Order: sequence, then C-alpha cells, then structure tokens
Amino acid sequence: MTFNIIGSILPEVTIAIAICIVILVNSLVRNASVTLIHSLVLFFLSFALFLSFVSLELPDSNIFEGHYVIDAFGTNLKIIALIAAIFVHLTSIKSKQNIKNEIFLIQLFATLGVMILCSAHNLLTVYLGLETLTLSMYGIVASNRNSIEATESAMKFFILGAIASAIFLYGVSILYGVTGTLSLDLIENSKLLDSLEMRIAVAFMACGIIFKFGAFPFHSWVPDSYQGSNTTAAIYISSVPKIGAFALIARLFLDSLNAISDFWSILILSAGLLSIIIGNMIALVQVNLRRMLAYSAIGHIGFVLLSFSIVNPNGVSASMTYLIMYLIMTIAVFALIESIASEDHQHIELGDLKGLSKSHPLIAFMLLFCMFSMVGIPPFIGFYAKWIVLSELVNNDMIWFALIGVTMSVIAAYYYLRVVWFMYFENNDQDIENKGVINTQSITSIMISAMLLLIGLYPSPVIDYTRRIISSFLLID
Amino acid sequence: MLSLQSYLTLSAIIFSIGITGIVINRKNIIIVMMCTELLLISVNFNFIAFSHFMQDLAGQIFVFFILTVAAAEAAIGLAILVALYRNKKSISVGDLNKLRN
Amino acid sequence: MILDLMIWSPVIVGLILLLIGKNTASLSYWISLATSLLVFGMSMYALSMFKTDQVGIQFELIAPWIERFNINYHLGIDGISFPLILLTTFITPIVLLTARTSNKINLHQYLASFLILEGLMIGVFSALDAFLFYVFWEAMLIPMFIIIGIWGGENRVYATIKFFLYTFLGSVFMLIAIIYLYISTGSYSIFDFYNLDLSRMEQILIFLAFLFAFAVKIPMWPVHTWLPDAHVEAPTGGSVILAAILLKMGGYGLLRFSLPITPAASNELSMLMVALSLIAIIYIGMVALSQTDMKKLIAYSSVAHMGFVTLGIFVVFLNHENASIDNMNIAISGAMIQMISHGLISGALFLCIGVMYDRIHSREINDYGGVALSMPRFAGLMVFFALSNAALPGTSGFVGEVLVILASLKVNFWIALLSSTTLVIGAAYTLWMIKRVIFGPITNEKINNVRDTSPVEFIPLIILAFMVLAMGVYPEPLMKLMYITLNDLSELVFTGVGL
Amino acid sequence: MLLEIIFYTFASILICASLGVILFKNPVYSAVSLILAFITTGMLWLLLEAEFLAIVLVLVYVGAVMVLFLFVIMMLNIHQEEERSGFTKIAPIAIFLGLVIAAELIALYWIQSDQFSGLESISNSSLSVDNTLLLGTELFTKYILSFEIAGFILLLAIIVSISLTLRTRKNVKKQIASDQIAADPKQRVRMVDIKRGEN
Amino acid sequence: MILEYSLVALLSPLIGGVLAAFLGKLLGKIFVNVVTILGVTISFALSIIIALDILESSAVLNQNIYTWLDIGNMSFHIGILIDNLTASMMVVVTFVSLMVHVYTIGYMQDDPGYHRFFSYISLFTFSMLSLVMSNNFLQLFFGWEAVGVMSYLLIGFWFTKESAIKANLKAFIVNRVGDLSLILGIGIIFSIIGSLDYYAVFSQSQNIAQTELYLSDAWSVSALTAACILLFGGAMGKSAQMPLHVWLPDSMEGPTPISALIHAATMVTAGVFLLARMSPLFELSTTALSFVLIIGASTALFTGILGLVQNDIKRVIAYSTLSQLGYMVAAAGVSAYSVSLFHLMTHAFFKALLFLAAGSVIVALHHEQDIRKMGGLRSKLPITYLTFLIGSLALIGFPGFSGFFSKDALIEAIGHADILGSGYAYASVLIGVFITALYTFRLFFKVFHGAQDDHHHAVKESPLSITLPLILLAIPSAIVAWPTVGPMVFGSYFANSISQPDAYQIFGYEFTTAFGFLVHAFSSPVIYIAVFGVLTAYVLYIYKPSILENKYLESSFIYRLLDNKYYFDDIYENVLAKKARNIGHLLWTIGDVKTIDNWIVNGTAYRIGNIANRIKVIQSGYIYHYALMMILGLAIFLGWTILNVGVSS
Repeated sequence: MTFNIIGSILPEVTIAIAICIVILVNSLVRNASVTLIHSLVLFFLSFALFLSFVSLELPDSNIFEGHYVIDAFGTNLKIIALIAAIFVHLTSIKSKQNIKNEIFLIQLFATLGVMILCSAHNLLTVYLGLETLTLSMYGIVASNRNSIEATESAMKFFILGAIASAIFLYGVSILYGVTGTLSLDLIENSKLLDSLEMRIAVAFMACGIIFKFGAFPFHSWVPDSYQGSNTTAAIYISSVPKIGAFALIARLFLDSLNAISDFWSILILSAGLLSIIIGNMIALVQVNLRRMLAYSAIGHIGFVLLSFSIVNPNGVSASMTYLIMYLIMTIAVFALIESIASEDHQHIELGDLKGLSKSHPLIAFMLLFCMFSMVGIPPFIGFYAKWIVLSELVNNDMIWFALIGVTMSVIAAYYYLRVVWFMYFENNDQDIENKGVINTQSITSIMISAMLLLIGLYPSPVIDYTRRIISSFLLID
Repeated sequence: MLSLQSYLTLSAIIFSIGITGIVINRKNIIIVMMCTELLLISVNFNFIAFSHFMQDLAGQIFVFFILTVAAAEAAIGLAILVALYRNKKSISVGDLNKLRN
Repeated sequence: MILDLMIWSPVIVGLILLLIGKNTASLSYWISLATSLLVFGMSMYALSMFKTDQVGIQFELIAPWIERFNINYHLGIDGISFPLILLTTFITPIVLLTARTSNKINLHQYLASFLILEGLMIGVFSALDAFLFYVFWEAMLIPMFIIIGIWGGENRVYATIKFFLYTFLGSVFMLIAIIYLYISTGSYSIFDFYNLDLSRMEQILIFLAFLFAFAVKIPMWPVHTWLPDAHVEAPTGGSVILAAILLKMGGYGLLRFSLPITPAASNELSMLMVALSLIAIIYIGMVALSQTDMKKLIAYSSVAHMGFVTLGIFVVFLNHENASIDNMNIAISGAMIQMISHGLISGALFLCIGVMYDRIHSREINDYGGVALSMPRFAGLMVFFALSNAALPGTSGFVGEVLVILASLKVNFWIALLSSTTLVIGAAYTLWMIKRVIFGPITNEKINNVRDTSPVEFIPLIILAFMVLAMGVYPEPLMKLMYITLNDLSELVFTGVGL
Repeated sequence: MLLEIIFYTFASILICASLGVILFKNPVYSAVSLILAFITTGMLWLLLEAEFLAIVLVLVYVGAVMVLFLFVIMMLNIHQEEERSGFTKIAPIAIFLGLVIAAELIALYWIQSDQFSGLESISNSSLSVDNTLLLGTELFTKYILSFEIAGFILLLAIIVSISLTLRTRKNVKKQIASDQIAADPKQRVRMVDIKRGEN
Repeated sequence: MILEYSLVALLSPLIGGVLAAFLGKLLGKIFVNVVTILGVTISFALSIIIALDILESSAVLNQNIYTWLDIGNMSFHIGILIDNLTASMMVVVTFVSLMVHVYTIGYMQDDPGYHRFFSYISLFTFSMLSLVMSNNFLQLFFGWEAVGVMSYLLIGFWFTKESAIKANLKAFIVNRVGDLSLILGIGIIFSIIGSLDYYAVFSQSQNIAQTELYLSDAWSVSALTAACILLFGGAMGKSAQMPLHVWLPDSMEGPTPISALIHAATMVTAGVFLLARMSPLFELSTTALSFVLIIGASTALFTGILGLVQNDIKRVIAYSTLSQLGYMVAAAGVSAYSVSLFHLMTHAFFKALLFLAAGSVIVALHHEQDIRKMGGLRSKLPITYLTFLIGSLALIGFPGFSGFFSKDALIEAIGHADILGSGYAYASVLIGVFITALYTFRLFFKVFHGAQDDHHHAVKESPLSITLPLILLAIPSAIVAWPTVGPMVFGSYFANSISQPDAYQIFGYEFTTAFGFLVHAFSSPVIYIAVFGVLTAYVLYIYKPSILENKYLESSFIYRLLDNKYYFDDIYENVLAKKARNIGHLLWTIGDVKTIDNWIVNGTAYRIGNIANRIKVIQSGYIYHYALMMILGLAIFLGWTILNVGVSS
C-alpha cells in the first residue's frame, strides 16, 4: 500500500530528493561548479520525466485520503512541465556566468510546486502547491540579488503575490464555508453549487488564478519581473508556472466547478479578452525587449484564457494547445535572447539588436522564426495556436471575440516585426563581425527554435495530444 | 448569541482595511507587508469561524498551514526587502519605480 | 508529385543556401539559378502533360495533414491556377538571373528568399485545401518582408512594415471566413465550400472577409497605398515579383474563392466591386499622371491595370438581362489574361527601372533624359514595354483590356466608356515618363557615361519582350489552357446566382 | 451576553489596531499595532474554541514573525516618515473600493445567505478530545502530505532567505570549514631550497 | 494565289523592317537600304498584281489566317480581305512608301538614326497594310494603333528635340482619344452581333439598326447611330478632324519623308478608309452621316484658313492636308465614298509630292523651314520648283490635274446632297476652294518667286534620290485622274466593297469621259473660285505685298485667333492636360497621401500608438497602482457577481 502510494508519486519524490541532494552538494562540496549542479539538476529532471512516462501506465487513483490524484491529465501536465523545465535548464547553461547555484535549486522547488498543483485534489494541497510555486518564484525573480531591478521587481512581485494569494484564500475560505469541505470531489457534489456565495468564492479564486496566469487586471507583476530579473529567471517564470496555473484552473474550475461554468467562464473570458487587448497595446510602446515580451505574454495568455472560457473539451484542448505552443515559443525566444546577452548587459533594449543578423546570423535567423511565430504566421506553430483558438471561438458563436483577437494580432505584428527590423534592417554602427560563438546554449536555443518550424509543418501530434488529454480528463470525472 | 455572520463581518472588515491599506500606503514597503498579514488574519478568521460553526476540523488545519506558509512568506519577503535595501538604500514605496513603462 | 517537387525543391534549396551560402556568393547564384530553371523545366513538363480539354483538377495530390480538423495536404492545378504557376516559374529565373546586376550584401540570403518565395507562391496557386492555401498565403509574407526590408531603399522599414501589416490585416479576416466555412462544411476542401448553401447574409459577410484579403493583394482602391511604397523601396527583384506574381494572388483568390463560394454575394455586391475597379482605373490613372518617381508611377499603373481584373470578374453581374455565360467567359478570360500580361509587362518595366537605377542611382524622372542616346538597345526595349503597358494592340497588354471592355460594353455603355479611358490615361502617364526619361536631351551628365545593357540585363528583357509580343499576337494557346476551367467556373457561378 | 461583550470589545480593538497598522506614520507603531491585532485575534479565536491556533498565532506570529519585522525595521533604521505625495489622489478611490468590497461581502453574509445564518454556534466541549489533540491526529494522518509539503516550503523559505541575504564580506577574517577540511598538506607546505649566500 | 501574294505583300515590309532594326547597325547602310526597299518593292509589285487581278475578276478574297482568340462561341480571327478598296489602298500605300524609301536615302544620309528610320518606315508600311487588308474590326484596330505607334516613333524620331517629343506625345494621346471612341464603337457592334468579322457584321447591320443602346433607364439611342458616331470618332483622331486635329501640324516636327508618307498620304487617310469600309453601317444612319458631314466640312474650311498665317513651309502643307482630309470626310458624309476615296488617292500623290518637294527645299536650305527666309528659289531648284508647281496646281484643283477631278466631283457631290448640314457643308467647301488656292500659292510665291534671300548662298538642287521620287510622284499627280475617274467615281469599281447610293444619283450628271467631265466642270463655280484664289495670292504676295504690312491687321482679333489656331492647343495643353495632371496631383496628395495614407492608414497606426501610450500609464511602476488595479478587478468581479445573480434570482 505504502509502496504503491510512493510509487505513484515517484516523480515528485525524485524532485524532492533532487532538492536535498543539490542542497547537500552545494553546501558540502567545495566550490561546487555550475556544471556539476547543472548536471545533477538535469539528471534528476530527466529521471523524473522518465518516471512520469512510466507512471502514465498506472491506473487512476486517489491517494492521501483523496488529497492527491494520479490520473493521465495530471501526469501529462507534469510531463509537459518537466520537459519545459529541462529546456529551461538547458538554455541556462552558459560557460561564464555569475548566476548563483541557488537559482537552480529554487527552480527545482518551483517545479515541484507545479507538479503538486498538477495532481492536487484538495484545496489545502492546492494551496500548498501554489505557495511552493509562488514562494520559489519570488526567490527566482530576486535571485540576482545585487541588482536594483531584480530586487525591486521581486519586491513588487512579492507584495502583489501576497495580495493575490490572500484573495485566493479568502475565496477558498468562503468555499469551505459554503460546502463544508476542502476536497475537490466533494465540492462538486455540494448542493449549494449554484448559490451566490459559491459564486463570490469563485470570483475570489478566479482573481488568484488569473494572477498566476498573469492576465489582466492581475498582470502587473509580469512586465516588471520579466524585465527586472535576469534572463535565466525570466525564462523560468514565463514558462513552467503557467502549466501550474493551467492545472489549477482545470482541476478547480473546469472539473469541480463545472456546474457553474457559465458563471466563471465569463470572468475568465473578460480577463482573457482584456489581456489580449491591453497586453498587445502596451507592448507596442515598449523598448525593452524583455518587457515587450512580457506584455506579449500577457496577450498570449489572453488567448489561452479566452479559449478556456469556451469550457467544452474542444475549447479547453485548444487552450492547452495554445499554452504548449506558447511555451515552446517563449522558451525559444528567451533562450535566444539569453544567448546573446552578455553578462554585464542583461537588459536588452530593442536598439541593442541592431546588426544582430551580422554579428549572430544564426541566432538572428532563429529569432526571426520566433517573431513570425509569435505574430502567428504559418508555417510556425504560433499560427496553429491562434488558428485553433479562433476555430473554437467561431465554432462557439464567439465570432466577435475572434475578430478582436485577430485584430489585436495584427497590432501585435507591429512590435514583433520591430524586432526583426532591428535585427535585419538596421546596421550596427560599431562592430560588424561575426561573433557567432556556438556553445551548448546556442545549440539548445537553436534546437528549440527549429521546433517552431518542425512542429509547424506537422502540428497534428500536438493537436491530437491535447485533445486526447482533455477529453480523457473531462470524461473521467 | 453570536452568529457566524458577526465573525464573517469582522473578517470582511479586516480584509477591507488590509486591502485599502496596501493601496493608500505611501510610506515604506514593510507596512505593505504588514497589511498582507492583516489579509491573512481575516482569511484565518473565516476558516476558524466556519470550522467552529460547522464542527469541521479541516478549517483549523488549513489555518495551521496558512500560518506556516505565512511565516515562510514573511521570511522571504523580509529577505527580499533586505536585499532591496542593500541595493537601493531605501524601501520607500515611492522610490520603487525604476521598472515601469 | 510534380507539384510537390515544384513547391518544395526551391524551398529546400533556399533553406540550404541560407545556412551554407555565406561565403560562396557565386556558387549560390548558380545553384539558385539552376534550381529555378529546373522548376521552370518541371512546369514545362507539366504543361506538356496538361490536358486542356478536361474539366477539373489535374495532377491532383491528396494526403492527410491535420486529421482532427479534416485538413489535407491537397494540391492540384486547373486552368485558372496553371497559367499563374507558369508565370511564377517563368519570372523567378529572370529575377534570379538579374540578382547580381547590383551589389548586394548577403547575396545568398537574397537568392534564398526568392527561391523560398517561389515555392510558396506555387503553393498558393496549387493548394486546394483552404487551410493549406492560407498557410502558403501567409508564409509568403515572410520572404517578401525580408526582401524589401533588407535590400530595399532608404525608407524600406516603413514600406515593409506597412506592406506586412496591410496584407496581414487583410488576410486574418479571410482566416476567420475560412474557419467559418470549415465549421459549416466540416472540411477545409475548397470544393466542399463550393457546394455549401449559405444564406444571403452569410454570403455577404464571407465575401467581404475574403474580399478584404484579396483587395489588399490586388490591390484595389482604397487599400492600395502599401503598393507604391513597397515598390519604391523594394529592390528590383522584389518589385518584379511583387508586381508580377504577388498581386495576381488577389485576382486568383477572387476567382477561386469569392466567385464560386459566394456567387450570390458577388452578384449583389458587384456594383461596389465595379465602382472600386473604375476608381482604380481612372482615379489611380490620374494619380499616376502626377508621379515623379518612376517606380511609383509604375506601381500606380499596376493598380490601375489590376482594376481591369476586378472589373472583368464582376462586371457581368451588373446587368442581368444581358448576362450570358459567353459574356462571363469573355470577361473573366480578359481578367485572367490581364493578370498574366500585367505580370510580364510590369515585371519587365521594373526590371528596366532597375537597370537604370543600377547606373544612375535615382528613380526620379527629373534626373533622367536622353537615355536613348547612351543606351539605345535598352531604350528600344523600354519603349516597347511602355507601349505594351499602354495596351498597344499586338502586345499582351491589349488583349486583357479589350476583352474586359468588350464584355462591359454588353453590360453598360458608361462602364465601358469609363474603363476605356485607360487607353488615354494609361498612354499619357506611361509615355510621359518615356518622354522625360528615354527621349529628350541629356541633362544629367552621368547619363553620358553609362554603358548599354549587359547580356545579363538584356536577355531577360528580350525574353519578356518576346513573350509580351507572342501573347499579344497569338493569345489563343493561353486561352486554350484556361477556357474549359473558366467556362466551368462561369456555369457554376451562374447556377449559384440563379441566372 | 458576556460572549457578546467580549466579542465586540475585542472586535473593536482589532479594527482599531488594524487601522493603526495602516495609518501610523512610524513603522514601529504600525508593527506594534499589528502585534496588538494578532493578540486580539488570538483572543477572538479562543471564543471560537480554537485554542491551539490561538496560542500558535501569538507564539509564532507575535513571538517570531513580528519580532522579525521589528528587527528588520530596526536594522534598516527606517522609522522616519517618508513622503506622502499623491496620497490624496489615490486614497479616495482606494477607500471607496475598500468600502465597496466590505459592503459586498457584508451584504453577501447578511442579506442573501441561508447558509451562513443557519449554522449555530455549538460548543466543542461535547467532544471528549481537546482541540490540540484532534488537530495533531488529523495532521499526522489525513494531512501528512500537506505536512510534508509545508516542510518543503519552510526549507524553501530558509534557502531563499539565506541566498538573498547571506553576505560574505570581504576583508573580514573568518573560518571556512570546508576549506579547512579540504586542506592538504602538500598545498600548505612548500619546500624551498635556500641557496647559501643569498640572504 | 492571291492569298499568298497578299500575305507576302503584307509581311515583306515587316521582315525588312525587323532586319533593319536588329542588324542595321551591324551591317551598314547598304544592307538597310536593300532589305527595306526590297521589302517594299516586293510589296508594291504584288499590290499591283493583286489590283490588276481583282480588277479583272472582281473576286473578293476573304480569308481567315489564324484564330487569334477563341472563347467558347466567340472567335477572334486574324484574316485578310482583298477587294477593290483594299487593292487600291495597297497600291497607294506601297507606292508612296516606296517613293519615300527612295527619297529617304538622300534625305537622311547623314543622320545617325539612319537604319532606325528605315526600319520604322518599313514597319509603318506593314502596319498600314495590315490596317487596310484586315477583314475584321479587331485587326483593323491592331493596324490602327500600330500606325499610330509608328507615327509616334517617327514624329519623335529626333528625340533629343524637345518640340519633337512633345509633338509625338501629343499625337499619340490625341489619337488615343480617337481610338477610345473606335474601340467603343467596335464594342457596341460586338455586343450586338457577337462577331467582329466585317461580313458577319455587315450582313446583320439591320440587326444593329434595330437595337437600342440604353444609356440610362430612360434614355436610349439607336445602337447603330451610336456605333457609327463612335467609329467616326476613331476616324476623327487618325484623320485629324476637328477638334482632334491639333496633333497633325505639330507632327511636322518629324523628318519630312514621314510627313509625306504618314501625315499626308497614308495614315491620316485611314479615317477616310474606315468610313468607306463601314459604309454599309453608315448608310443606315443619316444622323451619323450628318455628323460626319458637318465635322468634315468644318475641318475643310477652318483648318484651311489657318494655313494662311503659317510661316513654316511644312506646316502650311500640313494645314492644307487637314483641310483636304476635311473634304474627303465631308464627301463620305454625303455618302459619296467613292469620290472620297478618289480624292484620297489623288491627294496621296500630290500631297506626298508637295511634302517631298518641301523637303527638298528644306534640305537645300540646310534645314531652314521658315518661308519668310526663303524666296526666289525658282532658278536654283528647277526640278523642285516644277514638281512643286504641279503639286500645287493639283491641290487647288486646276483643270486637268488629278486634284481637279477629285475635288470637283467631291464638291459636286456635296452640292447635290440633301441631308442635314449639307448646305453648310457646300458653302464651306466652296469657300475652302478659295482658301486652298490662296494659301497654296502664297507658299509657292513666297518660296520660289519674290525677292531672293541672301541667307542662302550655296543652294543647289537636291541629289537624284530626292528628285527622282519627286518626278515619279509628279506624274501621277498630274495625270492619274484621267483614266481612273470614270471607274472609280462613276463606275462600279468599288461595288464589291462600298455600299453607296448609285453614283449617278449623287451628281445628277451622266458621265461619259474624263474630258467630258472637265468640260462639264467649267459650268460650276469651283474653277473660277480657285483661279480667283491664285490671283489674290499673286496680288498679295508678288504684286503688292504692302497690303499685308498693316499694323492693324496684325493686332486684329481674327489674326490673333488664327495665329493661335483658334486656341485649340491652348485649351488642350493648358486646360485639359494641365488640369488632368493637377487633378491627378490633387487626387494623389489629398486622396492618397492625406486621406488614405496619413489619415486612415498611418492615422490608425498613430491613434493606436496614442491609445497605447495612454494605456501604458497604468503600469506606472508604483506598487499601489498595481494593487489598486487588482483590487479594482476584484471589486468589479464581486460587484458583477452580486448584481448578476442578485438580479437574476
């Protein structure tokens, strides 16, 4: 019995063990090199990934008194999260850097938090998973502790995060008061599901969830922390935590509160729509590359939420498809930026990209892929993401939202193209020499960028995959 | 007889005070952090009240964990604050605007 | 299979060149030229296999792509798309051939962009799945964006962003329309769309959504303003491709999508379309009169000439009493021929301007004069193309326009009268330019010292001139290629309209 | 009746203390206010028969967290009042919003709800086991997973706090244990040939 | 056999021209001369053969050569139609062309564009032949535009001359206006008949006549009248009828040989040919005929008057050409197509002669064209003088010369007409006769007689290549009418190609012989008016030139009106052309740049940027703003929830 339980949560256990080992290594081994830490982290992440694949075979089960659930949906999300985390780690490999080893440790905590969120089936577990994630994110953002920007953004993030988690908790408390239970299964069966109290609780919780996604109006932390932290941190917080948020919204709202989906879908819808509009509009006038990407991320998340608010399996799987493709794009973009950012020059303004096509031709070319993908130009995956969401919107008589979405995409195209324009159409006044240093990091970032095109040429697997996961998830419960 | 509503109302008032405090505060960050503690108190209040009135222990357990996490959160928050202060020599809310559009 | 090869071989060669061509400009040049010629050879082979007496799609190829949405990798050609593919495969080697006439940074990228563009353009014309069509349609923007942006003139950034945003804005609405059609039919196949029974309102909305995309590409007034900018800033090759092929996609789209899918809306909105076409012909013609930049002038003339395409496509619906399949055939044949012919002529004119620009580095008409003295061979060709542009009988420029005018006379005298003013206006702006540039005394001493065309410049022009002349003197082979399909289309549309 | 008096007294103090937290100009006062609020809260929780949590609140919060707060305030020496510009501009909106949210919640609790008014306050004394024992039992059986996660959260907090604030000052002599352990005689002692006559 | 002959006749100038164009520079002048002249000679010889053959058999050849375009039920062909009309046009065209070719050898000797010129005129000959030999409207239009282009190129032959390239542009544009009308006329016919073949159309001409062309719901006109007037519009352009005549005088900027070939003998008569060719249609519409008559007569009179005040030797002849074209068109207007064609033929000879002779003068005087600087050249240029005199006499219709027969017949025909406007036309042409004589002999006297000018010393007669064509042209100018007037005007020569009322009815006179006609003519006023005109010229320019040295005359309104050519040029250039460019500029700057680009396109972008700049302040960097935003969001969510559910429940 016990072994079965442990067996079911082996991926999480692996990460937990990894945390302990890394702590030990980091403190006991004299001058533990980055490479060593990296290798350890990578090894454990890959091992956890492997175990997750193995546990796909396991039958669905509720463990820890129903606080934790092992099902295909959760495991698949874990797999995605782990893959994302692995890529993030790969892109952080840099020969020369002043990033402290702790950041990788804290990232492990965050990954653990996401994994807990993927499987949590009790509001308490959800809360703890969420806090594991959130607290680690504070640490990640602040990890560049000697930088004013990093600490400032971490401080803001912390305050806002604390407010958000308090708001979320307030919702949970009312939910608890209404239903008398913390278990997601039992909430579903509550007779008061359709009451006003319930809706108030859901509204509170929705705020918390939207904050985690980083969507309007709970988005304020996103630009500051993307810009303030170093790129390694930005890659992480822009990618993996979104999966946790998705798991959260899926388990809590889609599954347990499906009965009042017509209520919460409107909250999610409005947040999504406003995110698309506000995010893209503000991104237009940004000069800092990471800040611009942050706003663009808000816009992308808007699409995810918009599609999620359709609620039916098609809509949700479209939302998940968008999320996955967004992850690939965002990791690729940040990885490329990371690989051109020098140590003393972390804050890349658009102007710094001038002449990139000459100094780093390959990186520039891949960044071009990314930008067109973000715009939503085929055959890159960004297009399929947009298209599948638009399809579902049109299919569900939300054609006006689709029109707003595409219009904003056109506006968004401007600022994405600006990146291309600076890279290719402007010449750097100073040095025009090929600095194309090929290192592990560049190779990784190029690999990921190439995925944009490759998946773009044959997107069926991703589309079918999400569809399968979501439909199994919604049918089981 | 004290009704559940009394407790909930008290909690709601504290929640509002906390949330207002965050916004109107122009002093230093540390007070903002105290306000978030106020928010948590109000949440805890809710849980305990519900727990008591419904005779269900889960609420109290939840509060226990909230207290734990809040302590951890406070530690992290203060650590960030200290780091910030070292860099900026100020923790005034008004000075915290290097990052903006 | 041959379509597959035609699409993907230039794309793949292009990508390879991008990656490895850095220090081998000369080799890349020959490789790219060889590839494009190979594609041209393939299109010739396809021409030899093409059955002109057969209704429907030939060289069809279908394979599942995204099964969940019933999207197929579905290619095929018929009499509408094949001539345009031939145009593409014909123009691209010419553009590549002239790629080295002026110094360019990163030549391999330039060549690769054109190769990729070629593949994608062929893809647009041969895609029979609306989704696939859209993918090609949009993907094409990327190389074009790059071409104008990197190798363009002073103001290239503005032009290229404008070009991109304009066309992108146009096409996203088309995407929504395509999705809507998919939801109605459960398939992305264009031919399934044809059989759809749409309500009046649906038709109109879908028509407008498609129209926006196509109108920008054609470009129709008032969404044409990207074109002069794009043309002016684009490098010669870019202008040629833009004028010769990209603009044709709009017309192709109207014939492939708008007419058969939404015949009733086409019928209902024909007044609007004809009005816009006439505005394009007259208004833009007048605007062209006042241009001082040669490329701008030709760009505006492109808009005016493309006005005949849209006029030809929609004019027949205006007068139901006189509408007949025959007249429709004449009108849309005119539109098709006009597209091909405009592709040849405007491409050639842009090449000519490129030849001059390479020497004098100016596009201003005022900087020229007396080019005929120092470059007689070139001047002769330029005058020839200018006259073709002014729709001189015996050149291809005449055929399309006269057919459209003849068809519109059957519909309404005034439309014909207004459209045929292009004979005067077109001649005025083209020959006015010729007068100032080619003729006259030499005012700019730089012109004294220029040499006449080199073989690399001369050969493409002479080939184009031959084609223009051949099409003007004997357009029947081209017509034969298209007739069955066009007739089929006319019948389909007439049934749809209920005539 | 007594309960009501106690409740309202403490509730008033709590509200005042909360207001104090946000209104005092000196952060030390705010902190002390917050301590007061915590203590009051503990009192009120006792009313709700959550003895363990009440004590934990006072012990952990007042005893540890708030001391930490005060420590930081003292350490950073930030007791003086800072600028308050722009206060008037945004404050009315904030206060209005606070009132709106409070009103919304109170309206929810008092007007709409059958759920909240239907519950009666029942004394725990009927149960044979005391609150702390019950909590403990639950915590280590049903909530073991949560407990473990909480442990990790605390670990996380430790690591983050240390990594953010630990400074190895330069020019300060101190013992580095790992270096000492790793010390190797070969590196420490250098055999030098001293040539005669050079010194 | 005729088909092959005609094909060869058609294509040999083309081949010659193309060879000269592509290989001329390489292989030299001799080669150019040989290929082009050979081409035209072959063409001429075959034309003669064809003409003789058809004279004998009267068999019309109507043969499609290939299908140009085939759209379903409708086909457009390229084909050849040989009847008497075509045959005589071919002879005239190839003959004049041949003469001009020969003449050019001497005239253009030192020009750097020698081979280009030969290539152009050969190609022109081809174009003109394809125009006249066409058997359908489309091909007619081909030829029509092709001759226009060749004319464009030839007028601008000296392309470094600003005036030349201005003139050629003007010529092309004005012609295009006519062509626009022509294509619309063709289009109307096509839209009714569904075919463009002459015979198919003519056989169904009644069909057209019965069709109404709706210009609006309420307003319809007869399709036939509309088509005819539009077709005539084309003719007005090519044949330079008022008000589209302005290009012809300016076209004298081109080398003289082409003034003779294109702007006197062949191309400008295409309009007349068109009228004759379309006679089956025109005959069905008196309205159209009246229109033709009035335009023609006006041109005949008013452009002739302009010839009086010109001082450029070629321009005088050009205005005379205009006037003569007016005569021809007017004759067509009274259905006397055969007379019109007859005048066309005679005019081709004597006008080409006059031009070439003028060219000879110009060459002799080293490209001096101003007649005020000429005088007394009679002795220095004897051959030129003589031939010029013959031409002039033919032009004014001096009895016995070819021009006499044609012009007299023509005036007679107009006099006998009774359609609308015929009275006006008759008066016009009679006054025209006087004017013609006056300006012709004004020119003649001023150039060859009068005081000898000192400017030109080394004046000597032109070489043989120039004088030979003069002589060869002088012969037909003098005598060609004698044998031809009978069959062409009064006989049934054109019966297979022209539909006109019986020739006798036009004149009310029985023709016996040419001589009889000559005698008969003395009973009409024409001869006397002409002689009076010559005398007036003698008095004014030789006997008492002082009459004209009158200050008052030069400042008079009429003089200014004439000097400015009735202000047509001013109106076209300063009003129409300039306005068009101004409007274009306005449309561009206001419509395109300001409204569409700046206001709509960039304006939208700007406004979006503006909005973005406004929105971006929400991210002020201050944490309380961020918090406020969150709380606002929360409050709205809660408020909405309560309101929504509260209201619904």
